[in-house]
Amino acid sequence: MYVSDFTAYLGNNPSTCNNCHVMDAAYEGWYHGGHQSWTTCNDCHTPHDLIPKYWVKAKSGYHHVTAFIFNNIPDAIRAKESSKEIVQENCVRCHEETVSALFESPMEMDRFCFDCHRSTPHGERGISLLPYQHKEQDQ
Amino acid sequence: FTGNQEPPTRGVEPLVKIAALEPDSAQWGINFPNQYSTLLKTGTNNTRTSYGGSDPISKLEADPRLVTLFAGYGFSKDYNEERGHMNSLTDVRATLRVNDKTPGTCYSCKSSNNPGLWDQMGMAAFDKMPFAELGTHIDEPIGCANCHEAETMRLVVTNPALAEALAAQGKDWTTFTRQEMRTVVCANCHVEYYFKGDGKYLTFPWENGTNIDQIAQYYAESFADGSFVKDWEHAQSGAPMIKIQHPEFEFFTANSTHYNAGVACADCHMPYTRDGAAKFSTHDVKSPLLNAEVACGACHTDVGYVTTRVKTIQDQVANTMSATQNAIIAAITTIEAAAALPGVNADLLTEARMLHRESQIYWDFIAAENSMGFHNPEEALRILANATDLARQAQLKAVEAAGSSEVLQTNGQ
Amino acid sequence: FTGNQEPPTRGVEPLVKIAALEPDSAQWGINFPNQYSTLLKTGTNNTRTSYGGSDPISKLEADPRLVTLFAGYGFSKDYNEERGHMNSLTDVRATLRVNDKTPGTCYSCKSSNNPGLWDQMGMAAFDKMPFAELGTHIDEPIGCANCHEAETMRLVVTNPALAEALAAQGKDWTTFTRQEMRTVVCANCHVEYYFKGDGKYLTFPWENGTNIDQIAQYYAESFADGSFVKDWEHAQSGAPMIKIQHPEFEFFTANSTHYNAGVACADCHMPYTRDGAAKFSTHDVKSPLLNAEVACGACHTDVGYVTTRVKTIQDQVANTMSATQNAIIAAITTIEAAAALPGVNADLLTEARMLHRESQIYWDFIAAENSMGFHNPEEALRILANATDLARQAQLKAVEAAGSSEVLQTNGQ
Ligand code: HEC
Ligand code: HEC
Ligand code: HEC
Ligand code: HEC
Ligand code: HEC
Ligand code: HEC
Ligand code: HEC
Ligand code: HEC
Ligand code: HEC
Ligand code: HEC
Ligand code: HEC
Ligand code: HEC
Ligand code: HEC
Ligand code: HEC
Ligand SMILES: [Ca+2]
Ligand SMILES: [Ca+2]
Repeated sequence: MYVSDFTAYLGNNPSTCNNCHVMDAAYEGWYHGGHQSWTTCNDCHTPHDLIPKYWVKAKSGYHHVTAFIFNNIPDAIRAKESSKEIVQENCVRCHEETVSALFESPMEMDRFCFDCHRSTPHGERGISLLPYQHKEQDQ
Repeated sequence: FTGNQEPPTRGVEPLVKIAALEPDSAQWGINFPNQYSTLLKTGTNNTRTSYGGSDPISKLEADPRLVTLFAGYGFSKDYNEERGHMNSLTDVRATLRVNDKTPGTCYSCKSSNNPGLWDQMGMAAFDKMPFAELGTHIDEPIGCANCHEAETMRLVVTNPALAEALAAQGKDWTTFTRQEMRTVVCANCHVEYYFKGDGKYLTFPWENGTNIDQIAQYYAESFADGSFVKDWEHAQSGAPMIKIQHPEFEFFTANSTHYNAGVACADCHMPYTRDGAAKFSTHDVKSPLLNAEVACGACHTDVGYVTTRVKTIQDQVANTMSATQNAIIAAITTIEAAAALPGVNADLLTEARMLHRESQIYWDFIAAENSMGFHNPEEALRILANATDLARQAQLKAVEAAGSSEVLQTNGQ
Repeated sequence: FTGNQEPPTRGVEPLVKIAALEPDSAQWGINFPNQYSTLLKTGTNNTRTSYGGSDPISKLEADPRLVTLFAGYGFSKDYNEERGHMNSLTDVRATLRVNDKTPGTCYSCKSSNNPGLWDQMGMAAFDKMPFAELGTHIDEPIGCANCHEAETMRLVVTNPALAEALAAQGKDWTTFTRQEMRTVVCANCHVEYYFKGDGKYLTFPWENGTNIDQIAQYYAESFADGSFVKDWEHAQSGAPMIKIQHPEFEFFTANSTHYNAGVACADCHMPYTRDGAAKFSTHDVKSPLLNAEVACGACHTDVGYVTTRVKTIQDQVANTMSATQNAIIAAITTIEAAAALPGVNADLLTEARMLHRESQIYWDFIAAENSMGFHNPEEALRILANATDLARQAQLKAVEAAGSSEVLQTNGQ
């Protein structure tokens, strides 16, 4: 853990996450997506009760750093089930009023918001996540 | 995982208590004005899309080949494009397919009075009663009671035939998830059915499973053991025919792209809509192409792209289906000609007729399904490929039965 | 928007200057070791997938019906599953389809020597030279010079036949975008072709357009005006046949879901890969199912879901194709039997043969295409539906020509 500047993780600045090149796609997608002017990474990716927030950071921070040390970065980085649940809670935290009718059902809401809102968090799937759309820089 | 949210209390305190199985949607509408007012809109939609929409044009005028395909059956007399839920009662009463012998079963999917009637008299008595007589107990089109339980507003299976068909497959719908119910609730009506026995008991042919091959097998077995031989006899070919009707549920759930990705009927046909602050499910159920921004836009950012694809897919399916129809009609006329010959081989003629029956079951599964293939494009096209092959085999078999190629009119091919 | 990141290639100063049209990939590899080392991997891949992969098994042993379908042609003697780019030279030299009369044209898509040779001698001379003689000038398999311009590393059209075919459609490839070139560069080779005239001039049948209907029309016209009559005559049916070959480009670009969404061949077959800090396009071109996490994962979050769908689609296509093959073989045997009858109607027999030819063009467009339908599922299935219909019509026409149904062997149907 000494090899990384771990304290940088405690901030709220999105460019912190983007310290790692592997996070480029997520960063670029967020930057060009609908939420850029409203939210930062931590608004979605960490729990917002004070204590759990830092607990989660420690846990996923460990994942991040070990992934680097052992050079086993997955080919395609994908959100884990647990972090999806955290994000879902955060969607609801902000959009509670809008979605209250969805939760009135006596049956459990068994889907993630981003099952439908697939491009809301990180921009257009297959477009902003991909390098091929660099139309402006080529030809 | 939504524990940080208030327990599921309704934002709005219910204004009135709704009686169990209440047929009158206006009562429910006092508590849920958005859902009620959007449901009412289904009564007046009359926009047309390339292959669907709510303009109740005659399918027989649009494609006169259907008159030949259904020769000898009510569907060759009157068969219209369907429209929104609020028209169900008007339309079933107006169709020329209904006559003196029509049983009550024909009301099964047309009214919110049904859950109450089934509860009182049971489905067997409901189905056995003549259509005209049962009609005196019915005054509501489709409504809230066809889909929801009044007390909890949960989505429920209301049609006893669906509960029985699921049970026959060993499935207990009360264990289904909410997302599953957003599809299953439509299966109360949007499914293939037949009338079993003298009591005209409403039955879904799902014992072997719900895909086309399993349904075709079901009807092959019911023919063999005599339990259900035919819907009608074809006037020209003499084959014992089966009419397939609106198998949206069976077709969509047969491994379609969207079904496998976890998408439900309600996601496209009842997308969330905003009125002021709150989102609710629009109850103005119609062609999603009429509000694609909302119906497809949440999942697909490029709505122009997906709607263009719908057109591409539907055109492909329509063209392929047209070729299938020509092949079936060629089979029909060849069988008819063969049957008219004195020396025809009776066994081979029977084989030809059974091939005609089989071929038309496959074709009608796509023709009667209302999305022109979109709900499951690959499945539509492989089914049509099979239907064409079977139709041509029927024609070849008829030639064999005749022994001579004279039965092949050039225009029949 | 990645102005904040340097593209990996620009960062590295070129170590050596690469001569224009340099055939030796190892030279280019000094500057681009990642691309070179991954290209080399294509030589030793030998994994099998359900319908593809790099194990060069005999297609004829896997499905002996192909021997009948190609009766009288080299493809009935030797026809293998294709493998990675580094094997191209070995494989073209080993195949039994090559003989004394084989022209140089067969080297067109097999070597990075070609761009240099075409530049020196011109394509007409290249094609006319006997295969054996031309072979003495060739010692490299596919390599960098087949796709890139040395000076700029841009993707380029290197095959003169492609440049001409595009020009015939009024298209100027130098105006194409980078994303378009990521597909078009594969069209240097992954396309249907034929040998025109005595000079065996390499030609793509694209004058009417590149979809199957337009290609079939092209061959109908070239038959009618005598400019190109056939690849071979079918040994059993006597029909003048066309062999379709690897039409990946034409099939994929025919309004497929992915093509219309802006996806290119290289997105799936050469996905960006990481080695340490560097990101580059893998040049280990192979079945994307062997590295689906990378190949599909960039766009699809649920890789398990999409690979399962590939299987569903391929199974559907394989089953439907199998039925088509049976129908074509039934046509072949019926035509053969009819032709053997003394009193056969010659005009009708010719019609039957032309229907056999047409049907097999459609079938082979899907059979010769290497994705078992995945590149464009709906298009695959509608094409097969049409092929089956045409094959059965060929069979019916043969019966008509014979006048009697005796030519219908039961097993043929
Ligand atoms: C508006 C909410 C939101 C914001 C803001 C946000 N994310 Fe995400 N992020 C999500 C959601 C939702 C997913 C899961 C996507 C899925 O599984 O479909 C996700 C997934 C990811 C993933 C996994 C990649 C994937 O596609 O599954 C990474 C990495 C990531 N986010 C990093 C970031 C970074 C870095 C930032 C800030 C630059 C950020 N996120 C900002 C909602 C957000
Ligand atoms: C030290 C480099 C680095 C930094 C800084 C970094 N990440 Fe990551 N991140 C990674 C790596 C490597 C992975 C893949 C690890 C894995 O999946 O096991 C990853 C995976 C993820 C994932 C997907 C896996 C999961 O846990 O669901 C999310 C979401 C994510 N990061 C969010 C963030 C956010 C938010 C920040 C800023 C607070 C951030 N990351 C900062 C390197 C980093
Ligand atoms: C920090 C608060 C916050 C979080 C967390 C958040 N949002 Fe938002 N969201 C906003 C604000 C503010 C807006 C813009 C105001 C508006 O249009 O209502 C917005 C807009 C939207 C919109 C409409 C615009 C668009 O981009 O499509 C959608 C849909 C949406 N959010 C969904 C989500 C989902 C899904 C998540 C979780 C993955 C999420 N939001 C997380 C605050 C948040
Ligand atoms: C079944 C699909 C689906 C799910 C699940 C879903 N939404 Fe939506 N959502 C939609 C649709 C469709 C709209 C568009 C409504 C419109 O345009 O009128 C929408 C609209 C919204 C909007 C308003 C955007 C605007 O333009 O004002 C917000 C915010 C939002 N959703 C947040 C969420 C959150 C938070 C969740 C999870 C609790 C969620 N959604 C779950 C389909 C869904
Ligand atoms: C992915 C979106 C999607 C899903 C899921 C879906 N549909 Fe559809 N549906 C469509 C589209 C698009 C059409 C074509 C409309 C047209 O041609 O105008 C259609 C057409 C229809 C029609 C005919 C509508 C008309 O305009 O006449 C009916 C009835 C129907 N669907 C019922 C269902 C049922 C029942 C289910 C679930 C078993 C279902 N749909 C699932 C998108 C969907
Ligand atoms: C109680 C029976 C019943 C139930 C339950 C039901 N439908 Fe229908 N549906 C019908 C009938 C009957 C019609 C045709 C009415 C007419 O044409 O008069 C119809 C018509 C439609 C149409 C065509 C509308 C148009 O404008 O052409 C669509 C789309 C549709 N239903 C979708 C659904 C979906 C989605 C569900 C489930 C959420 C569903 N239906 C549930 C019986 C039902
Ligand atoms: C299992 C449910 C079910 C049963 C039983 C049923 N229908 Fe329907 N009906 C539907 C659905 C769903 C639609 C809308 C889809 C369609 O038209 O294909 C519909 C549409 C209709 C329509 C409007 C479109 C048209 O075809 O002209 C008429 C009229 C109709 N039904 C009459 C009848 C008659 C008569 C009977 C009895 C022989 C009957 N229905 C039995 C479910 C059913
Ligand atoms: C054709 C079937 C059908 C009919 C008829 C119907 N509903 Fe619904 N309703 C649904 C479906 C599907 C949902 C989505 C449920 C879910 O997501 O759990 C729903 C959701 C609701 C909800 C929950 C909030 C929302 O909008 O998602 C309410 C409240 C509701 N309906 C009221 C009514 C009322 C009142 C009527 C009669 C006026 C009615 N419904 C008629 C199928 C129907
Ligand atoms: C709840 C989310 C959701 C909704 C709503 C939805 N889709 Fe999709 N759609 C998907 C998913 C998931 C896929 C599978 C491919 C993928 O992973 O992107 C898909 C795939 C597709 C494809 C490619 C499949 C093919 O056969 O070419 C088309 C076209 C498409 N959708 C059209 C539509 C249309 C039109 C609508 C509205 C009527 C619609 N979708 C509504 C989620 C959705
Ligand atoms: C959306 C992703 C995608 C695109 C775009 C794509 N392919 Fe493929 N390709 C596949 C898949 C998946 C297979 C099936 C592999 C298998 O069966 O193992 C395949 C198979 C192949 C094969 C046979 C590979 C083998 O394993 O034998 C060839 C050759 C091929 N593609 C060439 C092309 C060409 C040329 C293009 C562009 C014209 C293209 N592909 C575009 C995904 C793609
Ligand atoms: C210079 C001609 C040429 C070009 C350009 C070319 N290919 Fe090929 N490709 C071939 C030949 C020849 C083979 C078969 C080699 C063998 O079996 O010996 C092949 C084989 C393949 C295979 C099968 C590999 C396997 O493991 O089975 C794939 C996939 C493929 N090519 C994709 C592509 C893609 C994608 C492009 C463009 C980025 C491309 N090819 C460009 C000639 C070419
Ligand atoms: C327009 C480009 C082109 C021309 C011309 C061409 N090929 Fe190929 N060849 C390919 C491609 C692409 C593949 C890989 C795809 C496939 O096998 O379907 C291939 C694969 C092969 C293979 C390996 C697989 C197999 O079929 O056994 C052999 C051998 C081969 N070609 C021989 C020949 C011969 C002999 C000729 C001349 C009659 C020839 N090729 C002309 C492009 C071409
Ligand atoms: C079968 C065709 C083909 C062959 C052979 C080929 N390349 Fe490429 N190459 C491509 C494609 C496609 C791209 C992606 C170009 C883009 O995105 O603009 C590419 C990209 C590159 C790039 C740009 C960086 C990157 O990785 O995206 C370099 C450098 C490169 N190739 C070098 C080589 C070298 C060196 C060789 C020979 C050892 C070679 N290529 C052989 C098709 C090919
Ligand atoms: C560059 C982006 C990209 C890549 C790479 C990609 N896809 Fe897709 N895929 C899409 C888009 C866009 C759609 C259209 C539907 C939509 O909008 O979601 C789609 C649709 C699909 C569908 C639904 C179509 C259908 O006919 O059912 C499947 C299945 C699929 N992709 C599989 C794959 C597989 C397997 C791979 C890898 C071999 C792959 N994709 C690679 C972007 C991509
Ligand atoms: Ca309609
Ligand atoms: Ca291969």
